[in-house]
Amino acid sequence: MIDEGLKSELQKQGVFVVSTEWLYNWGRKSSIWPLQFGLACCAIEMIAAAAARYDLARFGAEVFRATPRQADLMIVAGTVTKKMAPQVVRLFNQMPEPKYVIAMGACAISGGPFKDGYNVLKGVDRYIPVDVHIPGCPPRPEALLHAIITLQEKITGQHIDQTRWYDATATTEFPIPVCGEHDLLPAANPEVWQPPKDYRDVTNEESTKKS
Amino acid sequence: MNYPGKGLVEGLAVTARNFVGSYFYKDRLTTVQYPEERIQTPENSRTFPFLVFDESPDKPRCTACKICEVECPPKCIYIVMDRDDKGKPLQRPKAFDIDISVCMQCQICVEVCPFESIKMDNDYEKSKYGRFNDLVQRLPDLLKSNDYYRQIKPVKAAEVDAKLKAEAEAKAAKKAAAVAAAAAKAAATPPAGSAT
Amino acid sequence: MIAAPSTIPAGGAITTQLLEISIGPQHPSTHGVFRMDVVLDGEVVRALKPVVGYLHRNHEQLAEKMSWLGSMPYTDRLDYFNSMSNNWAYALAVEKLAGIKVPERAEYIRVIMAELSRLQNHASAIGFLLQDCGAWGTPLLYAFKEREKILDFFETVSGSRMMCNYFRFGGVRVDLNDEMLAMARKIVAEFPKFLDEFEKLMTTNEVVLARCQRVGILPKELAIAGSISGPVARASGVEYDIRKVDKYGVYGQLEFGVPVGAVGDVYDRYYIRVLEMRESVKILQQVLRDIPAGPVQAVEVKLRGFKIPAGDGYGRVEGAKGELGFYLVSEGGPKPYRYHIRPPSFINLTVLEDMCVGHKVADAIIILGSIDIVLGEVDR
Amino acid sequence: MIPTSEQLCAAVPGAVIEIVPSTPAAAQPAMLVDREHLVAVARYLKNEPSCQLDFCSCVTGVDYLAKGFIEIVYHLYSVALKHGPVVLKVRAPRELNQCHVPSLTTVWRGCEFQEREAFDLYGVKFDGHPDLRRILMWNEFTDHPMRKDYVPPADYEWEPTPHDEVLKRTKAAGGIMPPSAAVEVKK
Amino acid sequence: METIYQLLHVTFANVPAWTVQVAAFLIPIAFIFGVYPAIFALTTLVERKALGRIQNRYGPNRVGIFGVLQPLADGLKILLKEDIVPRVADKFTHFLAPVLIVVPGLLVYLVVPVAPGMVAVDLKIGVLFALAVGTMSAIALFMAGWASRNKFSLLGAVRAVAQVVSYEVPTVMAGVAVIMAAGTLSTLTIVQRQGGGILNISNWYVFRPWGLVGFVLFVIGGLAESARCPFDLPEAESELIGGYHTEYSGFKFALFQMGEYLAGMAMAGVTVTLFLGGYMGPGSGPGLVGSLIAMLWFFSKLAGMIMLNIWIRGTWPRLRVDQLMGFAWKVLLPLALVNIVAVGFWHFLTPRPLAWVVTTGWLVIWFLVLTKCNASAILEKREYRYV
Repeated sequence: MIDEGLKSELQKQGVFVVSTEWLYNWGRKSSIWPLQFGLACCAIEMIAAAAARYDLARFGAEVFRATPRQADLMIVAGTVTKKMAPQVVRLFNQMPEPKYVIAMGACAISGGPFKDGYNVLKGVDRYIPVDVHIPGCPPRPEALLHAIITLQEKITGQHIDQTRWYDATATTEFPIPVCGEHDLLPAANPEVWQPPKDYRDVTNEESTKKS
Repeated sequence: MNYPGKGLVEGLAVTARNFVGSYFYKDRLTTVQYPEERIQTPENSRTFPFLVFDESPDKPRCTACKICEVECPPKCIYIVMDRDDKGKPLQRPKAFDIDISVCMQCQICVEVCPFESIKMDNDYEKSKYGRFNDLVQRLPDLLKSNDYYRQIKPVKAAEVDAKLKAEAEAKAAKKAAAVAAAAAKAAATPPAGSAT
Repeated sequence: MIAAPSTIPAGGAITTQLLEISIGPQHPSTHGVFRMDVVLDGEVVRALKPVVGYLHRNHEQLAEKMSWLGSMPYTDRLDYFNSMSNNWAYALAVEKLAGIKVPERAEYIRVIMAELSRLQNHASAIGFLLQDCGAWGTPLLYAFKEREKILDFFETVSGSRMMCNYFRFGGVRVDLNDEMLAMARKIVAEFPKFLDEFEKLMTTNEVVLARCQRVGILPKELAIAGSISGPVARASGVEYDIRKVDKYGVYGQLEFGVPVGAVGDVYDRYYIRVLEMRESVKILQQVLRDIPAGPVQAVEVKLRGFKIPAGDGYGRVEGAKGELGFYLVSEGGPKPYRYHIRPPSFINLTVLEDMCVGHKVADAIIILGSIDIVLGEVDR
Repeated sequence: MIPTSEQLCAAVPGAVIEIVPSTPAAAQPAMLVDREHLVAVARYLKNEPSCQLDFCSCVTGVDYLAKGFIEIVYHLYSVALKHGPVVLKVRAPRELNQCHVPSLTTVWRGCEFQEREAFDLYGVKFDGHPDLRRILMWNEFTDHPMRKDYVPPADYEWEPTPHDEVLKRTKAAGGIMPPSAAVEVKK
Repeated sequence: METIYQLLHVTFANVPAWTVQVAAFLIPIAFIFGVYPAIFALTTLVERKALGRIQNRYGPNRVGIFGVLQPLADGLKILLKEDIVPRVADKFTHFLAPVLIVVPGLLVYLVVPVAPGMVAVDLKIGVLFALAVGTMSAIALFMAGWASRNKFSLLGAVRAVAQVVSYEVPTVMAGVAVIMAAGTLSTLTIVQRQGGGILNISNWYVFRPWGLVGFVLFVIGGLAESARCPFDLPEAESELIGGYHTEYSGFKFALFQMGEYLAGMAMAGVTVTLFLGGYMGPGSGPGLVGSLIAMLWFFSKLAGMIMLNIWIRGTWPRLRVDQLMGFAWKVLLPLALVNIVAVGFWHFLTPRPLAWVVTTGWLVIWFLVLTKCNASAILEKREYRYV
């Protein structure tokens, strides 16, 4: 990579040295087109974020494309039920590759308040990889804007050799669950859904040591 | 005068007024540019709960009575009572987890808490990359000082402090009365004792 | 598809096939995850089967595992456009079951909250309807600008913009101080200005007239037989408004009109909502003028361990979308035995097919928009 | 005016009508009608000029597990005369093969979706319903989830805040939960 | 092209003749390929900012100083998108359709004069060429809709063809009126005919009664041709999701957008040439400074037409398919024919005031007759009673 000293030196003489990777990421970062995909109450906060007062347009992200083919960010805004899960995964598969997912609201992350229901999927990351999680029920429109800024930081930090879409071995077709007799089959996609082996039980002693 | 395209032209006039107005009038351009300018959220605004402590983080007001854990509709609070080595419960939580990926921000825990120890924060910038251990707020993340609470919700904090002070005085007065009564009883019994 | 020329039968009759498309769970103008299986002959709709259930979040089963108060925040998520009227419906049903008396000031505050929530619901409903007609966002964003003011008021009072969780059995949780009342008066004063500008933009617009007049006509008898309630029924001439029939809260003492249409097409449903907004502004002015002082919560209602005597009962409220009712069965314990919601949007969909058959695809979309459904309430 | 049960027995020969009280405060007594005469009673209530109950507001299924029957409750209102709820109740045994009730969609069109929902969630078959399919759950689903004896599938892999019922099921499903919670279950 | 040829011939006298010929041919093409796609990129930004301002919000303003780099970012991102072709799609037509959309958009600019003498090809049949090439996009739209084997895109494609074809007829008829008045088909001479008069403005055809009607017809035809609001039925966002380009992703979708915008701007260019006096303006003249001012005039009128498009897009909802067709055949076409008769009156009635009175009267009578018999969109008197 270009060392910073040389870069700042050149910048003084007005020469901007930019790596293609930075250029790619800048292009993707500053024009994220979300898929028009609202499920429940969080969708209304998403529309409020695109409305006059919070104005998603300033980030160049107000072009809500209705077809998955032209969208590159899927904001899962609302409760993903088991009846809707196959559609969500199929939509994600249909999106062209440099694609990101924001799980907006408690329901999308973990089933939220409706977690105990028989028809509610406990979190959309059982089937598709999620980049940014926004807790809240519903999260304020500013929280969505903060999440988009966090996603932009994540995009600028991406390196070509580590991303999923340039890696030939990575799976592009996530298996679509089937609505079975009692539940979705399979209950989760093991490749994407890896809960941690242990639960870091931070008791008081550890907390005092850490803080 | 009602010419055929009247409705269409009036519509254009409205959008033109908004377009031109957005350069001059404040109410025609209501955008608050989020990261630089921020909306002053009202005092009652609530996002996620946090625990209040008075002097030091080791002595939170919470006594691990688990009322909020029972009353929480989505059941996103998990409390473990702190016990000393002999197993006697110390009135303090050993672990107090709130899974903010399940919390529905309904502040019922604040209403039912008898010790005024759990309050609602108004910080909404909590989007994270990881899901599992990032979105579970444990005791160290939850504990915030009373003056932080006084800073974000001045009026409510003042009420709560006044109530707590009143209770403290009432208890102190009762204890004093109890001590006085005990002293009076002690004073009354020795004369009886000596009299016999 | 159309039979290839070479296979035209000897008789020369070209046979055409009907096109089945599913305006699916993910579609820009189905107001959420609602699906319509439409059979098309070219552009004309021959049959239309609504498919719901994509947002069935088992609210009724969860309520059976929770205390009476625990379900109150869940009622915000039913019709997530007006959480205040949902809260009121649930609180009214429980008060009817348990026989709780609500103080005078709390009744006035309840009317303020429900009417403000009706204002922002109708403004958003006609905004979404015109977005389905094709006006790219402009009416919707004007409506959302007004909605933001009302949501600011809700947040100042209850703490959250959309999910207020503000009503309690026997009153409300937070009293309105003078500063909040002044804020409400300012909103009510500015709302007619927004309405006039909105009407100038859309009501006499020739394209809107051409698209909405004589489209999706709902006859009065079918509206009553199909248990349709709310603005959709009143646009077809059904003179039924629960605020006038049941006279719950203080609606008995307020004078306001209930607009009733005649033809019952999409334009009537649009204009009835505009007139209802003007009536709501009148109600709000009256209530804000003579709100009495006093307590906002009945004393005898306990927060924890609240029990209702055994038996069942049904309470209902005129929500913005229609008659929102709660049928509750209690066994005397702290948890409801059965908790059923009578959702207006779900039942208003019964006649969607009757209204859409014979019209074009574009009309089916705006007829659905004129019914103004919310999926949280349809699927519960 | 709301008809009394004697008047109804007179109007519909052979109907067995029993009054079921509601909570004392609500004062909405319900009329329990037997299954055979339900449609006749409903038609009478709708067409009788004195009551004209033309608006069927709410249809609900209630599962009384202890008493062994499922109850369907109809709330009827009159738009013409603007009078209050008349509550019709009808009961059917809980066993799936005997659990059927005559459908009132032919009398009031508004019951169509709500009866389909009662069928979907409680398994009550409505005879004479024009289009009895599942409405809320997906078609391949076989159980009736709102019944009191329904056990949902156990997907409890990650439970940071489990307690009481969920705690036991997480332990059974071997999900990841705070170690201190695992100890509690043993006690 | 001749002026460039003489210019080059003079300066590079000793260069072999054929190189000057080729250079004279390549320079206008480079101009067209350079300027108009740049205007397209700018238009996407101006549209999003203007619609934002109409809706009381800022447009994109965080990428670059005032969001200036937004089109660059969009283009770069779309360039890097994965290009998905549905398995069941007809691969070849699916690939060819976007190319066929952009070509007619650019071809029309050959005959649009930008400054005195500066037109890529001075065809004698300029107007006919422009209108004929404009309809080629209908074929490409149908190819796109049919090839992607998607029910929604098929519906969009069928609507697109019906709309473009049925709006071509009144537009051509309105063009005929101008050709009759100007006497030639060559766009250059039409613009010169509109020069002169007070400040080079009073002779514009738009200030004639028949010219105004023709201008309105052309604007409506332009909107319908490029499927802009209120006629954006083929790509109806709320009904058909994406219309014919539902199945296109990545750069093919960008080509579709470019094709649509270029077609819209091409029709705006032709309208400016025929009715608003091309590059004629107070300062425009043959000299270097004069042609610069002329070019300024032309591009400012073009910008005005584009702002009108954006303004209409922010305000009006969309017509239904059958109303669209009825409006074209029952209102626009008769009006265009009547307009041709009006030009006839204008030409033969020599005394100016008499010509004005007759043509204006004739047009107004016919306008009232047409609106009377098509009174579908008049507000029916409705009474709402209060209970």
